[in-house]
Amino acid sequence: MRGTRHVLAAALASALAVGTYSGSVTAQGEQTQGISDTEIHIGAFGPFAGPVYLYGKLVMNGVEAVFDKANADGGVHGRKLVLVREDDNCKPEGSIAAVKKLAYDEKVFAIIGGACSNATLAAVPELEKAGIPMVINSAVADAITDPPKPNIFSTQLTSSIESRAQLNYALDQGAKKIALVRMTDAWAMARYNPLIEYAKEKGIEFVADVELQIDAPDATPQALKLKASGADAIVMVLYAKPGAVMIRDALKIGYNPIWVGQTAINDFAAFEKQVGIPDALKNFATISAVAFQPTDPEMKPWTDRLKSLFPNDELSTFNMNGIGSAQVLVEALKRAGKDLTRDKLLAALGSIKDFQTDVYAGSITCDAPRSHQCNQNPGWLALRDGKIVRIK
Amino acid sequence: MEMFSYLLATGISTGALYALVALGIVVIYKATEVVNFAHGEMFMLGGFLAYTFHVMLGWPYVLSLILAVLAAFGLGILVDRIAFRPLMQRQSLVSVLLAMVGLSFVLKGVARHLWGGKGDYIPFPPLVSPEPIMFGGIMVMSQQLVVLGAAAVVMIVFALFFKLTRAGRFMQATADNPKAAKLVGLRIDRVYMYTFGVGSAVAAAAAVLMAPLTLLYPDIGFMLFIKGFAAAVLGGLTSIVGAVVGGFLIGIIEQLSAGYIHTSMQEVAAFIVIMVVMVLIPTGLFGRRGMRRV
Amino acid sequence: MRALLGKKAFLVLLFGTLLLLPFGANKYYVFAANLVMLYIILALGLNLLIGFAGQLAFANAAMYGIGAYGTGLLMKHFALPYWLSAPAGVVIAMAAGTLLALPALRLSGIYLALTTLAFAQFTFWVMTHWTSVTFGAGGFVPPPIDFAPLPINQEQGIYYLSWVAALLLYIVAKNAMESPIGRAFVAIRDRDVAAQSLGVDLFRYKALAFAMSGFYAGVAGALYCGMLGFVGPESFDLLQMVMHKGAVVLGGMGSVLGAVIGGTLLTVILELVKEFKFSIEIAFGGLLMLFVLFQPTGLVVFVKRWLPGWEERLHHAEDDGAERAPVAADGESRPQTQAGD
Amino acid sequence: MSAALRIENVSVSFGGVSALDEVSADFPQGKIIGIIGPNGAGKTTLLNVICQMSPPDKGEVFLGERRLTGMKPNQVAALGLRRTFQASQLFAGMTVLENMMTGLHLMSTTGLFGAVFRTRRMRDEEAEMRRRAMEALDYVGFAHFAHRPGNALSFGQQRIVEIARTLIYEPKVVLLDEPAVGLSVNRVAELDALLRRIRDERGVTLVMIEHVIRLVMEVSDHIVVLSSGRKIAEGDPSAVRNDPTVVEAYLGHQAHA
Repeated sequence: MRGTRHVLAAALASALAVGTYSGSVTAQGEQTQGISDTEIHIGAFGPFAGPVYLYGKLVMNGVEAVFDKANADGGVHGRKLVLVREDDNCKPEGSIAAVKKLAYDEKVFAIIGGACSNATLAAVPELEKAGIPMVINSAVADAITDPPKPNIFSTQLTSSIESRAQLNYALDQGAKKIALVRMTDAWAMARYNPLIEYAKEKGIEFVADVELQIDAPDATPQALKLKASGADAIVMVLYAKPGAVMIRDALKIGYNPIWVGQTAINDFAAFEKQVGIPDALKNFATISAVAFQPTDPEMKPWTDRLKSLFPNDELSTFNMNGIGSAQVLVEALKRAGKDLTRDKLLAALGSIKDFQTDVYAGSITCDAPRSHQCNQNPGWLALRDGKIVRIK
Repeated sequence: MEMFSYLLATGISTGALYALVALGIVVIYKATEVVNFAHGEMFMLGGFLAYTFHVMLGWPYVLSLILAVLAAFGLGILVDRIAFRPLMQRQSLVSVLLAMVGLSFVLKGVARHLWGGKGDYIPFPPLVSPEPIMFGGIMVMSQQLVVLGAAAVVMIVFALFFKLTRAGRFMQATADNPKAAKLVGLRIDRVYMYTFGVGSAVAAAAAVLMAPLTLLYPDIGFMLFIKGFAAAVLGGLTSIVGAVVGGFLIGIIEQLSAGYIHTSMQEVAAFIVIMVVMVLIPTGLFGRRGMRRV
Repeated sequence: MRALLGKKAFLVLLFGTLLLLPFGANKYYVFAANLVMLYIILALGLNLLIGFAGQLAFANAAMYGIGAYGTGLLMKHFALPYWLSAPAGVVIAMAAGTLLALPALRLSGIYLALTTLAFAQFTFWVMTHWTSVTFGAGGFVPPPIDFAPLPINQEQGIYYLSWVAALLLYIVAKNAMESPIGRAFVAIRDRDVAAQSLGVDLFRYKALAFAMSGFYAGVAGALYCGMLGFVGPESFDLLQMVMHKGAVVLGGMGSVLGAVIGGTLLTVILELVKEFKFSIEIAFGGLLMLFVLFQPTGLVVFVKRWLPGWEERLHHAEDDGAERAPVAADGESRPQTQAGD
Repeated sequence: MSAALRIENVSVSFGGVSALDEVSADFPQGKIIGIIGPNGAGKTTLLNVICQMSPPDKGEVFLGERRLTGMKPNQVAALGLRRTFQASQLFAGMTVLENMMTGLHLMSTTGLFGAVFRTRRMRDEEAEMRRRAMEALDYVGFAHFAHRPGNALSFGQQRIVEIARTLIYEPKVVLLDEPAVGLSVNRVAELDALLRRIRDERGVTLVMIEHVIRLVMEVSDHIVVLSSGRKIAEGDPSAVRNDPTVVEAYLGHQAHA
């Protein structure tokens, strides 16, 4: 037993030693944390792997491209931007760990990212506690920025903005009977609830509400149900893959109503290929957060820069989302001035008005403190005479 | 009635896909008493390899198909070499399963690494015109007919392979009685190896056929594995005929339950079938009685 | 010297560090340490089931989720306090675990594995579809937990609760495995027919193994709910299952200490993988594979070999027996273990 | 002479093929009974039926006065009927001593509660089990193997431990499934002596099926002969040896083989 007691004493001593060592660096000067004379450390979190890694890794690659350009241009007030990436596995425990790590261990100045709705939502209390400036660029759930939190801004179209726009588009097209096809994951649920609410507000009842799984190889039952409901417009709360399967199988039974997509299907050209049937998309329109298709000539500089940084990547709309949000952040950092503090950055973010990025469909306006949802402009894409064009 | 015919027709065409996946699972199970957990990943990799050859490198379709099938055959052998053979010598089924689960995740991660930068869901060019055509009073995708026909061809080739070729008869003999097979001098290791190869090759063939309809993405494997497994279980896990019938049944059950009960049944029908069959009729529809060790 | 390297010293050091960590380390390390304790609990429970009783089930992540959902939903819907809802959530998880023992009586090996996998996927489906109760795929925020009159906040409260739970559950697992129960589990794992012929009630002990692992996963789930203040389905998916399996295999199947080592290292590796921006799928899949292939008895065997004082009463089937000189001196070869007849 | 074990009109068939057909027999108390017969005679099936691992289609099995038919194997074991198997059934993950203690499983009266809290009763029971396990190992001369892993022993050694394990906790009848298979000549002689010793000192009824006819003839007090699922003869070894139907069954079988 004596041996045990010695061991215990030794253990306590070493634990204390470890504890005091890591605790000796206390959180001083949170306002300027992550800033040195030469660098600004910016954190990012999102999934690197798993089914939705596109919203994490690829978006970060876009952010990296913007930082690379800013650094090549001499940095922000002479400071180079350094992106510190954290994998959150698209899980709440991952995002909370990532935020804590970025805020208290990596001690970054601000964070850009937030890919998965649930994971980001779960991290909100932690973000607020840390008081760290955060620019959301992918997660769509309204509750992240509504009600507004002093340190969280979003450059992503939030789910309610898109849901309203989708319904309005259908109504504008003269639809009498509107139906809904949706996935059932967190992303879709974040859109579904505001959609139902807005429909109620407008006095609309969906004539059909069907589910389609993200990896369903086929959507015939859904197509049959939608057709049977007699809907003339269909709101799609689907990713591109189930969206393509949906439209294809509806065409198969000779049903081609107005299809209303949203930003998950904003790579129009790719979507056409995924559907794979010529002329299938003549009644299809979708919201695009970005003004361009990845293949557009305007995107050439970014395509090149991305290729030089990540030779394996083709420019995608996911990258473009990252590019837009990072341009907003870089702009705010510039406006915050040489004597950068977190408060100054937040003030600069809050004051951004009519800012044009290279990618977003509309200009960015953060109406702080009323609204921190800075992107209110859904752009629309549709086919006209076989060409993808922006409408409205 | 129109609804029923459409559901049935689609059930048969997705069923063909499940049947092909189940076929690979059953062939491997018959010979080795192990369910290849990474079977779905063989399908996924087969599809991506064909995509690489055909779309990225621009090689002819048939050549790409053959190369993908050969590559998958090699991958199957790899599964045998790294997950099955070393562990079966220790006679530990738990270890084999765990290794395969591990492998399936590694393959998924590798695929994401290699092809993940190309966008979300990769379309694969169909063999025939993508327009739907009239067939027996209903519209079908011509690719669906191609798949159905090709699936039939694969199944027949398979049956012939087992009946007529030396390797096939060896596999059959090993499956029926491994001890006896060993006694008459069959190199059982080699038979196992080819079995894994052949099973994976079938998966790759199915992938090339189906990719135009399902699109390609790194996570497609698990969904197909679980559906193929449901089909195999329904058919009794040891019967090739059972796998095919089970595949079609799962396809049809899925369609009808989604059409007539609720669209969410499409996702969950396979899980329910597995649980119900396992608990109520563990030998499935075509399984051999009394062969299960409890 | 012996005492300093022994398992007691290791446990004292581990739990001592975990106890004192919040006083020194930053919030990220405290959070990670709390995760360590959760994974220790999960690995202990899963190891009882697959490592000791030999029942290869794939539903541990689902049990974990049921514990978290049970706890959180009782707080949310019925405004039950945590000290009531957490035990209730644990009981629900345990009941679900016990339910899985029913197919386990008739099925073994691959059949059991895939039936439980189907069950796990079905549970996931229920979490996302039974929206009126579970709030669907969007998850929900359980009400805050009050530890009054203790002078600690929710974070600290859950941390120390996890500490106590991990320590107690380690002792429970260790004591249970060093009793006739442990021997019955191992007997079922190694030779179930012989176990039965010696009077071991297969159903009773399989049910006990499933119930215990459900209990452990439920406790981890209840703690998870309090620790994150958010419950959503994505945390209880296949990857989570693979991570639990990884923890067990890493530490050592059939070793209680191994589960402690595995649960701890899993979290450390998880954070390291993130640190090096590596793919978590490849890392954990690869780890699982490499360990099963090259070190199937886990790290604990290394430790046992090189350090004194790490013996455990019951050891795993492959516990380096193969490397010992055969005892047989009468010219008979040692038999190949056979899968049964 | 009362019967320790009695089977009455037991019939079993698998997939329409009859494995046992109306077999009845009495196994006298405190004797060694050998069951012999050509391959496929139904010997192992009979053993499985007796210990309820495969339930009979028809007929009854009695242990003393207790009817066993319909019970679970572990319930049968609890009544004092134990068995060994052809393939080694030692638990590889436990030491020899722990294997023996598992043989005392039925002795344990403490459940999870006792185990978790290591109650006094539980600790006393463990100590008692350990003592009895060592004693039993000593009885077969294997005390020095107590802390070896089960799978580190030779085949013959494992066989002996297995027999000791079935005998450790108040057995009435022990069924031995080909105990001599794979053993060297010397080991068979040791086994022979051990079985007699168990019968004489413990008064246990031993029922043995065996291919090594020499062992059966030497050690058995009573022999039952099966052929094609039927009992064709019964009696003491010398009587059976000279029974023409038995000779015919064996020769006929060999002629076919």
